Parts: sequence; structure tokens; C-alpha cells
Amino acid sequence: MSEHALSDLREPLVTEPRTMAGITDEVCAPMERRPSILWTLAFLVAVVALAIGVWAVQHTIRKGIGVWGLNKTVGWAFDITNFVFWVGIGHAGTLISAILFLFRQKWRTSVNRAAEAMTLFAVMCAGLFPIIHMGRPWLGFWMLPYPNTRGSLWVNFRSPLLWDVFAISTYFIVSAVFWYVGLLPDLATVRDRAKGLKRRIFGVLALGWNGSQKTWLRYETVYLLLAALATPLVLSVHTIVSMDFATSVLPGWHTPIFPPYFVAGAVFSGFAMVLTLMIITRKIMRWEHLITVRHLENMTKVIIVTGGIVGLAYGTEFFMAWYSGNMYEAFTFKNRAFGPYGWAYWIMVSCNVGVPQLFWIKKVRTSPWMILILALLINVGMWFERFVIIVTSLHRDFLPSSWAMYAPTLIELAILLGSFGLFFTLFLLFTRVLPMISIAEVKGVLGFAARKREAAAAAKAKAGGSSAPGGVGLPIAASKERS
Amino acid sequence: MSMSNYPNRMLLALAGLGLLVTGCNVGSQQGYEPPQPIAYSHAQHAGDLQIPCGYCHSGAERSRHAGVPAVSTCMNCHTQVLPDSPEIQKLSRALAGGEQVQWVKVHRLPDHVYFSHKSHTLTAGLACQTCHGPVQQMVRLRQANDMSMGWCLSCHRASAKKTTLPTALAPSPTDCSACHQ
Amino acid sequence: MASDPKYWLSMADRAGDPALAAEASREFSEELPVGPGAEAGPDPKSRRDFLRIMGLSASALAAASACSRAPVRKIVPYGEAPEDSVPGVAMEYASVCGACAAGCGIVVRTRDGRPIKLEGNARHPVSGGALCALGQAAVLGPYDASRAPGPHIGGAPASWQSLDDVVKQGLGKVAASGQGIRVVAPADLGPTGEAALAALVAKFPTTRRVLSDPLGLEATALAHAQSHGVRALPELHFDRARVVASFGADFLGSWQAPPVHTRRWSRAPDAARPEAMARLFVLEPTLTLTGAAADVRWNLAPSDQLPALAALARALGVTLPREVRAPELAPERVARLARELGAAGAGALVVCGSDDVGTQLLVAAINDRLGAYGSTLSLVGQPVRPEAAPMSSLLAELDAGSVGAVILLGCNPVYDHPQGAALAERLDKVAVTVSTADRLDESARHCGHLAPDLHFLESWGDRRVRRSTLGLMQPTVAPLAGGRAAGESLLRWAGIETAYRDFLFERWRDEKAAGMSGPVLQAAWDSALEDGFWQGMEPEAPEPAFRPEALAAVADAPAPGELELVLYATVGLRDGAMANNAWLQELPDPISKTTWDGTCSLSPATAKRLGVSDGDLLAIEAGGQRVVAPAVVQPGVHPRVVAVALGYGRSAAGSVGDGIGQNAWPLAGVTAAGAGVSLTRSDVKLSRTGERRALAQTQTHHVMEGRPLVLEREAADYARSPGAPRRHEKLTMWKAWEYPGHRWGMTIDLSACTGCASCVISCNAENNVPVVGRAEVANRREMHWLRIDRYYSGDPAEPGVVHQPLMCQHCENAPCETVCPVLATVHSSEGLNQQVYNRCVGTRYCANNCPYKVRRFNWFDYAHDPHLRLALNPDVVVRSRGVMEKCSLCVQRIQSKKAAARAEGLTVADGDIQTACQQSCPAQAIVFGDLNDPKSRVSRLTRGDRGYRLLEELNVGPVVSYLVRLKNTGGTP
Amino acid sequence: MTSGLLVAYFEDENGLLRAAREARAAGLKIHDAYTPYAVHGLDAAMGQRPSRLPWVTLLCGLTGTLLAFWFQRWTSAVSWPINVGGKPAHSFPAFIPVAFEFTVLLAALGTVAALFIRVGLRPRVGLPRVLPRVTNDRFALALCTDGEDFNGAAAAELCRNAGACEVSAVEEAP
Repeated sequence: MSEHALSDLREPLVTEPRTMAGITDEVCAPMERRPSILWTLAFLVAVVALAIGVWAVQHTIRKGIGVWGLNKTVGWAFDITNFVFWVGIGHAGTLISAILFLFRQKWRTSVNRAAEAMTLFAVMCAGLFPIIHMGRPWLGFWMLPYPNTRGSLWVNFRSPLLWDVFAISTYFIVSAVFWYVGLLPDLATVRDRAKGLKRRIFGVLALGWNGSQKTWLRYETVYLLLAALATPLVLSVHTIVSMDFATSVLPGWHTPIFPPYFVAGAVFSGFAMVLTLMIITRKIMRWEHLITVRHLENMTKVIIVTGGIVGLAYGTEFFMAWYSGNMYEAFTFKNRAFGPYGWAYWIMVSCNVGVPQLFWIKKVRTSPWMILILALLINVGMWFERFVIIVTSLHRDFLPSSWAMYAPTLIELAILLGSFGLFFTLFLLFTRVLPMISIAEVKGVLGFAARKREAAAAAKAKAGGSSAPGGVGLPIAASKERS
Repeated sequence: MSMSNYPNRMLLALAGLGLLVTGCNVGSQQGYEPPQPIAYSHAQHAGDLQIPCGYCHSGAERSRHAGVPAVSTCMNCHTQVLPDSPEIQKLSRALAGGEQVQWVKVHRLPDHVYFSHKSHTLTAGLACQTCHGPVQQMVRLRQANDMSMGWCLSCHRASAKKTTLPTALAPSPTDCSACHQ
Repeated sequence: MASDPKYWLSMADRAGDPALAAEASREFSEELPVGPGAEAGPDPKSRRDFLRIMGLSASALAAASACSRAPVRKIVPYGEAPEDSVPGVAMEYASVCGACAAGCGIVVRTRDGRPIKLEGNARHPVSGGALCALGQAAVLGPYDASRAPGPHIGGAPASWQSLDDVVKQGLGKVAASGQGIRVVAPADLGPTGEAALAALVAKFPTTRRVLSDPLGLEATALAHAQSHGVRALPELHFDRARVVASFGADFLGSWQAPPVHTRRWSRAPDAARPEAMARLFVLEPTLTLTGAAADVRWNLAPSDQLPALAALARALGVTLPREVRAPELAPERVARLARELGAAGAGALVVCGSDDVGTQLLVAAINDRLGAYGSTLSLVGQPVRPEAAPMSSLLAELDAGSVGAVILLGCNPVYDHPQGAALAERLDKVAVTVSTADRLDESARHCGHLAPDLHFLESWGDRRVRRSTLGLMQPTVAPLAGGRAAGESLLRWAGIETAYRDFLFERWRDEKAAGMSGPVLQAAWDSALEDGFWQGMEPEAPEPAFRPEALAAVADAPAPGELELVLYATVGLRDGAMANNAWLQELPDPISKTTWDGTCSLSPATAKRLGVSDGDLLAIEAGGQRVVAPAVVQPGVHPRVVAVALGYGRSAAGSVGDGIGQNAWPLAGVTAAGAGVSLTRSDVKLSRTGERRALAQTQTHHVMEGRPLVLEREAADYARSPGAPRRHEKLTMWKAWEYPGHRWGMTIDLSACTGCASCVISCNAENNVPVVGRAEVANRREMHWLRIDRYYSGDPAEPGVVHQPLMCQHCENAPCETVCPVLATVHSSEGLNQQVYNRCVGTRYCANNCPYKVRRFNWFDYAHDPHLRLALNPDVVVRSRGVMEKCSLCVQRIQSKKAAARAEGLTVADGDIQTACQQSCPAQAIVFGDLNDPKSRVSRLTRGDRGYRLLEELNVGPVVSYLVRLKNTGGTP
Repeated sequence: MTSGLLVAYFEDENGLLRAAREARAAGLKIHDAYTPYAVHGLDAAMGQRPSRLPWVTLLCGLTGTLLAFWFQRWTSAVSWPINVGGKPAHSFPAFIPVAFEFTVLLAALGTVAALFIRVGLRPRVGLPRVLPRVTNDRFALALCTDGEDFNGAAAAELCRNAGACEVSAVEEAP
């Protein structure tokens, strides 16, 4: 990847002049200063939410799944809704890292680390639900195909739930490895700044990284390979999650459109979550020059596209329900929109199809506050999408005699809250203990930014204007001589 | 510090995996030989004296349960034989309404397993020793086999392969519901 | 309050007893103690418990804890082994069901001395193997912990000896003073019970009998006393009837002997010759099982019953001595009834559930006119019911002070008589009062002494179902509470010291086996006990003649009210005597699908007019009494009718039945003559209380939404073109698995099924299905493996009703199996969908993916009451929390029959294996067998013209087939 | 191992790149370079060959695929064939997802493991030798000093000309 890959038409990604040491200082600063009041407050809230969730989970395990609002007809509701929601959130991170890396989208550099961390934490939250939703979670290890004295009784490789076990754990492991490999140079940077115990800890974590070019060469290769592996993995994971539903016989679940629909939805919700986190982070950390409006804007464009796919999928489902002539299917969709859970359906449609359309307006997609609000709405909408798919398909299926209603209990709400608590606790800890932005990668794009600024300044000087650092956007062919 | 850490770590990981793999067999009761309230010797009764198993365990060919003999069954002989032995005295006391004899159960299948002695003895014609080991040599009863599901299945699978009987009559099903019902 | 979770989630919650809590908290509860293998002291802290406490911590921990040894268990041997009982082998005893007066023959299956299952005795000449839900549920009776532990004198426990002394002395004193002794008893105590009572009467001549008849069934017998000179209930031969008209008699559900009627009415044989199918007209005020089974069903207000019958009688040519007002029932309906009944002649049968003697007289006149006596109904050979005074006369006597002693013999009038409260007040003042209730029930609490009766499974007894047929009741378990047979108590008080068994034997010997002795007598007795009945010669007498002058007693009908009250016996509880039975409380009402509550049904039109919806608490006022019950908006209720369920609102039934709903008997009317009670009245007021109590219903959507679930065809159409229902072309990319041995399958004849729910209880008993309680049913978490779907069609005012029993369909391509990650549900080599509870981790995906929604999840550790645990079937594992369960097609029965056949070197023959639901079905709608055997019944029915599979288009390949319901409406309703 | 190294430090990547190219042109043996981020073009400047790690990925991935398919087939159709929902014992299409996931898992883990082994990255308690500031804002070029005709002064001069801000000798390679 050499420099000429970067078009001169592009705007620099670091909008203020910074030295390399400056970048290091800046990114490492949150790890080295005392936590701010805002952080402490946020952390307290997150930990309290987590504690409530932990209590609710132990209550569930002690008493039985009966403390939830499920019944003989609706066997999954909040549990799997939350699972799919969090897996979806977990998609943007690796996607930003891997796919954008493959597509040479350099703007990913300042957001990929946090997005990957977000992925890991979201997958942790997601992984929690399949475990606690089991009637006997302490026997969950029976899902692993290990030799045993039962003859050996293996597992059912035809079950989408087993695919999930493999998909989610592989996704988590590969994402974690990808993230960790990406962290290595920065861990070494931190190690070399730190003192005492911290230096020793980071010394272990950095695995002896010394910036050797021999290492860098292979490291870059491996990073590319990991990105290439992670990309289909991201797509496969939500494909498999969608098969939990698509391979069933239930009207509303049994549909081949689910894999692309779910992947698009996952990217959609994941980007919304990344945006949410990034906008808050850049504000709190004062990193507006590192996470620029351009980053945000690019992400809103991804949201417009994926939101469009999701909207198309909604429409297609309805069309197929009508076109197939299957009365069960037709009823399910009529019931979805106009049945007792119609309100959830319309929340889903307005948040997921309506809201993203506002991003067509430049003013909206360049206003961080507007983006934040809309991104939150999209996350709400995507949660409801999973709720609608799961609950409205189950609660009225083939035999009207078994039709039933579902309402969550406080315990279920507490577990949902707890999953957010877990997510934010981890994320807030992450902002304190690890470099949130890839120092090495940002340094890599720094030179380009500096040259752009210099060239711009030179052009301005030639034109007799005064130079302004950070002035951007002029397409000037001149670049520094290199030979 | 150096590569020398690797083997250790590998060993640890392997040990962990091994524990997981063998985990369920660790709970097996194979070799269980608890002390019993009466010093009863199968070696003497079933071995030396050659009393047939069914004399005492009369349910073995009639019922799910082989059963433990009623105290009166022991006394069929022991009113004559060694009536004054302190061990036999325990039986007489129990029969007279005193303290009950509480044998310690040796062979225990979990409750979710349906096992019928009759099907294995009367119908399949297996000797008691096939599962219970050489009881006639045991002074104190010991569980000879691990009695795990895999152990049951090994026999069921083998005999299912050998049979020439029509399927409906074939013994030793490997269906789940043969034992879990 | 009834709205509280009345049944408990865990024993600990209920009792607060740590020992019970430990018991209840064990996963996969220990097996029942078994004979000599009885295990002492199960370790309360089992490995599973440990694991569960440790909860989430994953596999390493689980593996580590698996290292721990299982707890030590002890075996206590018998001292002396009991004769002829082999531990682990079921024993079966023939006996007579005592759950109601019908006296059906039963077979009691016991394991290690405990009754665990009641089944109909197929050899019984009257019931022929039929047994209703109550009978099935009665197996819990001996284990009911709410029964009195022994006799009480003045409210304090006492010995039988002292009780007998006190009672004898008391009665003697009363008799000596010339005061009356009144024995309140149901109409039929069985010949030996009657003899014991006669002995008491002989000893104390001032003794008279008072009738306890809470459901007013005696009216029919009283009418026949007047019209035919025989105080008896005619035997009803529905099997011989071509056209049946029922005026408010729920003969398939709750009237007289429902399983017997169901067996005789069953459409299973009819459907084979649809061109000659019988037709059932039902005219009733509220929708009942019989109405649901009707070919033609019309609403009829209670006040219109007599006018309608009178109009019918006139149309058939009966001369009525008195004018009866014209009915509201449309004249063309009357004309059609008259035409069709008249055409059927002796093949016609009219039955009526009225408690009014005049109405029953009209029915007798119509049947006589049709020539039905001797054909479809018969008085010859029916046991004559004893003379007894109505309850109102007892109250008058008590007021007059002419009665010095009251014995309540197997009845509970304080609860189930409209004047129960008045009676209670007066009983308190009577010198000697004794109850033979098995517990301190509502009436016993107002009696000085309690001489608790035995449960019928613990007791000797007999029941005469026909004069020629004597059912013999024998004990199948040693008395578990401190009771004594009521008949024995009567004997003691009469000064006879004979044991009840000997008394019974001697009477039987003298009457039935006269002239026998020695081994012949013994053999005859043994054989009678083995059969469960003694069959004598059928009497060859002509039917008694109808006396037209009896019709003079027919009065004019009461004026119709603005709103009319109907009190009805429910299919599950009937008179409420078994209200402490959790299975029956949790049994969904076959029509309204409500559980654990006595409801008040209104027609949709009336509900709309009054602004009432399901679950609104309504105050029903009549005769100065007020009862509050939750509303059920019920299609098929006459728009002027409020129908309130009886049998609820027990206050002294026991821990299960107390406080469930409200007692509606106080609303009933009292009649001076006849049955003494009027369960319908025209002066009822209804108001909303403004409160609500959510119903615990097992079904809340009542129409099929145009889906082809229950297929129905008109019999005449079907006879013309008996084509199969649409069948689907099947395409598959797989090579199908082969089932070389057996391939089990089932058919359910929807023509025959009446929805009586006997199968549901039978399944509960056979498969240890837990009771979950009201709150959990309201959460839609009932655990029944077999449910009966009920759908309405057509006009909600007079709807069509269909029932569809639904259990696991054991699909060939089972969608549940594919999705289970741990292979906890897989297919057997005999085509069964197996659920391995101990392998299940509880993802519930299988239940979600089941198109039939027949899988049931253990949301909690549904506790089995420690006493009721004794009734568990030891061949079926008790499921713990967190696992899925479902119908296994009674795999334990399949396995045991196969094992038995194999032990003999045979294979099972068609019909050898009967599933619990099939065995219990009074209508014989369910057939189970081997689909690989082309000659088996199940194969022939599956392949037959009427066979279809539910949701066949999904290609899941159920092995359960339904047979199209044939209906013989004769065109326009 | 080398007996000693001459290390030149640079403030930006351009100096490093120039020095590397010129050192190679001058026939000097480059031990290694140390940079705070991946400097593009440095591999060419130093004459490094492309890594062969993609082959490891391919190998591990293929192993994963085959292993997963074989294992699923063996457990489902050989070790204990059970009729699950009427599907054939060897339900090939249903085995694809797990095989895919396992492929990715083995490929990813194998590649990273290979990288760590190849470049000697491993957890260590002590701290590694790291040239000052190369993980922050300086670039270093290390030249081998053990060549027969190695001229330390000339090499240092070459580096200074290319823009080195500091040149020093170290005893042992990091």
C-alpha cells in the first residue's frame, strides 16, 4: 500500500496539524490522567445497570425461565431479540475494520479500534443471551461436540443453534484476535511510555513488539489476511443468525430473504451504534479533529444504503406473503402490521425506513447532534425489528387454538438493561485502559495530511493569500518530491 | 521469558481439555465397594454354596427390579445355620421388629434410565455376571462396570449387529426411548 | 382469594417447610420408593443441585463437579415379602368407579401396593370400558392429604370405638324418645349400602331417608313413578336410536352417566355407513358438550322447555289435559322435530335434563307415543330408587323440632343445596349429627361427629347398574387415612359387628350364588371379583305401560323472565364433590376452556348489550342470594340466559379446592316436591361489579380463521361422494429413512370425538403431567400433553362447534428434531418422535418450530405434591425444570407390551398396545397401531377415505391422522 | 548473531526510506529498520521479499474445512447415525455453516500463530530491548557492522546525508 493510493481529491483525515509524538500523547492521555467526572458518572450508571442485570440473571437461573413472560406459544422473545440485536451491533466493528480496510478506506483509521472493541463487547452481550435463555444453562457445554461416556453422543450439526455456537464463538475469537493484533504496535507504544507495573503489564501484552520492519512486513500481511478472513465471517455470522429463523417452518420466519436482510440490518444497526459511541466519544475526549465530521458523514451514507436494503426487505416480505398465496404467511404479515403488536411494527418501520431518509439532507448528516438522535432512533428501530420478527411470528402461527400474547416481565427488562450496563461498563473501561484510536495507523495517514496542508498553504501563498493551518479541500496536484 | 514456557502451557491446556473430555466418566461408580451393615459374602453364598442368584434376587426374572431378599428369605436357612452369629442376630432383630437392615445400594442407575432386569435375564438370557461382574468371587459387593450409557450401548450395538431375528423381534434397541421414557 | 396463585409453584412457597423445599428443589426427582428396593433418606444435596446453585459457571466447573460421587442410598428389605406382589410389576384389580353414581366398571392398576391409574373395564356389560375425566382423576383420591385422619367426636379426634359408642347411644336415645332420625343420602348407595341402611332403620324405626340430589336427577325417576309406576331412571340406548332429541340434557358431558352414553352414542361405527347416520337434535339454553356434538342445535330458554316439549307432544298426537302456552321455539323447528322423530318411531329417543317432574312427564309421554320404550329406552331391569323425602321436608321437620338425629351419608348438603346455610344453622341445634364425609367438609363442620368414609379405591362395595348387573368394588390399597367404609359404620350403629367385606360377601352369596358352597362358591366369588361385576339373567318382562292420567300433573310453564338463570354441572367437577382434585381443577372446561374458576356465561349479544367482556366480575342475584363470578362471553348461549357453573366455591374441600370460584347453589330454587331443587329460574339480576379477574383459559382464539384444520362434511354428501380430502404431492430431496419393524401411528375420528376430556386426564395420570396452577395457566403455560382444540363456526348465536384432540403428531420429518442442538429430540426406529428429558438443555427452539404447538416446557420446578407423588407412574420419568416435554405416544406402554411379547417369543398384535388416551376414550375415537401392518385398524383408517393429516402441506409428515368429521344436519338447520 | 549494529535515527519516514535505499545501493547490509508505524515502500527500499504467511493461511483454512466436514460426517453418519427430523445421516448442506466457520477460525488462528512464531512475538515478563522512541516518533535504521569491508564512518555519513538526526552504535540487536 503505497502513498499514491490516496487520491489527492480526498480531504485529509486529520484536520489539525499534529506531530507524531503529539498523536501519541493525545491518544494516550485518557489512559494517563484521572478520570473525568463525566466518565465517572457514566461508569457508575453503567455499573449499576450491570448489577441490576446480574441480579436478574441469577434470579432467572435460580427460579427458572418462568420468571420471564414466555409461554407455550411464544418460546423466545426478549432473550433472542436481545441476542440478535447485540449480534447486529457487533457487526459494524469488524465490518469497519475489515471491509473498509480491504477497500482501502483510510477514513476508518480513527474509528476502527473503538468499533472493534464495540464489536467484542456487543458479542459478549449477545453471547450471554443464548446461554441464559436455556432452561438448564449449566448444561450448556453439551452443545460442544466432545467425546463422552454416553456412547459417544455427539451434537446435532443440523441445528441452526449449533451453527450459532460455532459462528458466534468463531466471530468472537477472530474479532478478538484481529483487534489484539491491531493493538500490538500501540501496546508497545504505551509500554514504552509507561512506568512501573503498567509498563510490565503492557510489556507482557505487547509480546515484545519493537517496531522492527521485519515484523511490520509480516504483520501487515497478516493484518490483510485477517481482514480478508473477517469480511466473509462478518457476513456469515448474521447469515447464520438469520438461519435460526429462516430454516424453521414458521410463517414469518421461514423465508430465504433473511440472510441478506439480516446482514444489511446488522450493518445498519451497527453503524448506528458506532455513530452513537463516536459522537459521544469525540465530544467527551475533544477529538473532533481525529474523528471528523467526514467520518460521521461517511457512516451516515452507509446507513442510507443499508437502511434502503432493510426497507426493501420489509417490502419484499409483504409482497411475497401476498404473492405466495400461502394463507398462513399472508396472515402473519397482516397480523404483524395490524395485529395486537402492530405498534411495534410501525415503530420498526418508521425508525428503520423513515429516519434514515433524513440523512439525504446534507445539513442533517453533517450535524453530529442530529446524527446522534437519528442513530439512537435507528437502534431502537432495529431492536424492534427483531422483536417484531420473533414475537409476532410466534404468537400467532398455524393453529389459532394456541395463539397467545406475550408481555415482558420486569426481570426481562432488567436483563436487557443489564446487557447495556455490561456493554457500557466494558466500553468505558476500554476508554481508560487501552488506546482508543489506532496510534500507529493515524500516524500513517498523518504524513499525507501534513503534505496536503503544506501544499494548500503553498498554493495560497502563491496566490498571495494567507496560509491557514487546517485549510482543506483544494485539489492540488503538487506533492512532495520523493525519490 | 523464553520458549521453555510453551510446553508447560501446552500441558496445562491439554490437561484442561482432558478433564473436559473425560469429565463425565469421572463421576462413574466403577469400583464402588461400600461397607455393608451386615458382613454378607456373595463369594460364600453364590460362590462356595452355589445358591442361584434368583433364589434371593427373585425379581430378576420377573420384574424391572431384581430386588433385595426379604429378611425372611435369609432366615429360611439361617434359622438352622449359624443362628447365633452376631451378623445373623441383626437379621433376627430386624425380623422381630427391631432395627431395620439398611443395605447400601451399590449399582445405581439414574432415575431417568428405565432398566428392566427381566428383559435382560429372562428374555435376552444374559448371565447376571455380564453386568455385575464375578459376584460369586466378591466377598463384599463391588460395582464391576462403569454402567455408563456408552457401556450399555456397546453391548446393545454389538448384539443388534449380530441378530438374525426379524426387526420387530430383534433385541437390544438403540432407540433413546428404549431406556428414557 | 381465588385470584392468588392457588396451586403452588413450589412446595416451599406453599408450606414454608425446609424439608419440603429441599425435596421440591431436586432436579429429576428421585424415583418412588419401590418395595424392597425402597431407598431410605435421599441425599437432599444432590449433584444436580450443586450444579444448579453454581449456575452459570461453565463447563470446567461442571466437569469438575462430575467428579464427586453420587450420594449414598440405602435399601431397606421387607421383613416378610408380601404374597403375589412382585415389586416393579403392575397389578390390576377390577372394581367399580365411585366418582359419581354411574358406577362404571374400572380396572385399577397398582404398583407396589399403590393405585396409579384407573381405566375403564372393557368387559363391563354397561360401561364397556368407558370412563370419564372424573373417574380417571379419582386415582388421586386415596392420596388426598385433606382427608380426615380419623373419626371425630365433637370436633376432636377420637377412636372408632368411642365414636360408635357415642353415636349408638345418641341414636338410641333419640329413637327411644320417638324423635325422628333422618339419613340424608344420595339416591343409590349400592345394594349392600342399602342393606346396611336398612339394618339401621330396622334398629331405629324412626329413621327416614332424605334425598340428597344436588343436580335434580331424581325428577326423571319421580316422573316415571307417576307415568309408568316405576321409580327408576330408564336405561338409555343411544346406540339403538336413529333420531335423538335432547332438551337440555348434557348426556355426553355431565348428565347421569356420560361415559356410558358417549360409548353408546359414539359416531365411530356410524361413520362407516354415513348414509344411515343417526341425527342428534339438541335444544339447550347454554352450549354443552352434547350441544357441541349435535347435528342440529337450537337455543332454547329454560322457560321455553316445557312449552316446546308440549308443542312437540301435541304435534306428535299426545293429548295434553291442560293447555300449555305456545313456545318461542319457531313452529317450523317444532314441526321438523315432530316429523323426524315421528318418522324414526321406535328409533327415536327424547331426553331432557330438567329437574321438573312435569317436564319429565311430558318427555315420557313423547317417548311413549314414539314407541321408544323397549327400544331406545327401557325401564325393565333398572334398579328401583328408594323412597326418600326431599330436603325441604327435612328443613321443615328440623324447624318443627321433630328430628333428634341427622346422619349425612356421603353427601354435603350444606354446600350443594340451595338452603345449605339454613340447614347448617339447624344442624347445629340437632342433638345427634354425624357425617360420613371423608373430610371435614362444609356439612361435616356442622355435625357433631365425623365417621370418615373410605375412598372407593380403599373400600369394599357394590353398585347395581342394572338389576341384572352388580358391580363389585374391592379395595386396591390399604386405607391411607383413618377412614372406615360408611356402610360398615351404619352396620356398627345398627349393632351388627360383621365386617363390611363379609356383610357384602354374605349378601352376594345369598342373592346371587344361592345354593353354591365350598370351592364352587369360592371360584364364583373369585371370578366375580376378577371381572369386577356379577352378571345375572336379564329379566324377561314387558315394559310397564304408560299411564296417560299422569299427565295431569303437567303444569303450565312459568312466564319467561327478562334474564333467566341456568346453573349447570361442569364436565370437570359436576357436583363439586371432587373439587379438591387438582387435575380436575386444571382440566379446561371443554367448551369455555377455562380452568380453576366457576364462570358465568353470557351470549355475545347480551355481553355486548351489557358492556361485559371476558373476565369482568359479575354479580348474579336471585332469590335474595348474590354470587360473583367472572364473565365468559360464550357463543351458543341463549340471549336471555345467564349460565353459572356449579361445583366451585368450596370452602372446606381441602388445600386445592378451597376458594376456587364461588358456590352457585344458593342461587338455585327450592321445590317442595320432586327433586327438591330447581337449577333454572327466571328471576335473576345481573350487574357488573366493576372488577375483573383474568380468566385462566387454555385457548383464547376460537375460530379457525378459514384454515383447513378440522374438516367437516355433511354425511349425506359424503355418502354420495366419499372422496378423500385434498392430499398433497410430496417432493423431497432426501432419501427417506426406513422403518423396517413397527411404525407406530394413530388416528383420531373427529366424528366420534365429543371433547369430553377423559383422554386429557388419562394422559395426566399415565405420564406424570404436572399441575401448574391458575396463575401459570393464565400465563398460557399449562402442561397438558394432550389438549383438545375447540373451534366455533357460523353464527355466534348458534355456532357450530368442533373438537380436535391434539398431541404430538410424531412427524416423520419432525421440525423440532432438526433444530435441537443437543439431539435431545430425535426419531426412533419405530417412527416415534422421542424426547429425552435428561438430555434437554431447554433452548425451546423445538417448541417454537412445532407447527402444532404441542411441546410443553417446564418453566419452573412444577412441584408434585408429596402425597400425590405416590400416584406417579414409576415407568415414566418426572421431568425437572428447564426441560421440554411432550406426548410420547405412551412409549412406556409400547415398550412394556413389546417386552412382554418378546419374553414369549411373539410380536405384538394389532390392538395389544393401547395408549392411555385411546384406552380412556369413551367414544372410541382414537385408534393406535402399527402403520407397517397393512391390516391394522390404524392403517386402514389412515388410508381410508376420511383420513387426513393436519397441516399436511408443510410436509412434516405427521403419523397422527384425523378422520373427517361427518355431520348429519340434513341440510338446512 | 551480529556482533554490533550501527543505528541511524530519523525524524520522518522519508529520511529512513532514502537512507535504506542508499545503504543498499552502497552495498551495506541492513539488519533491520524500526518504525512507529508501517512505512510503505520500506520493504522495497530494504529489498525484503513478500511474506509467505498467506500459504499458512491457505493451509490452515483447508485443514479447517476438511476437518470440519470429516468430523461432522463421522459423528453424524458413522459414529452414531441418528434419524433427526428425517434428514439423511450425512446431511451435507447442513454441514456447510460449521465447516465455513471452522475454516475461518483455523485460518485466522493459524495465521496469527504463524506470525507470532515467525517473528518471535510472545508474552514475556522482562522488557524487550527497544530502540528509543521508535514506538513513538522516531525511525531507526540498523546496519550490520560485521561485513568485511564495513566502514562505520562512511555508513554514518550516508545516514546523516539521508537525514538522520542521530547515529550510534549498539552492541546487540533488539
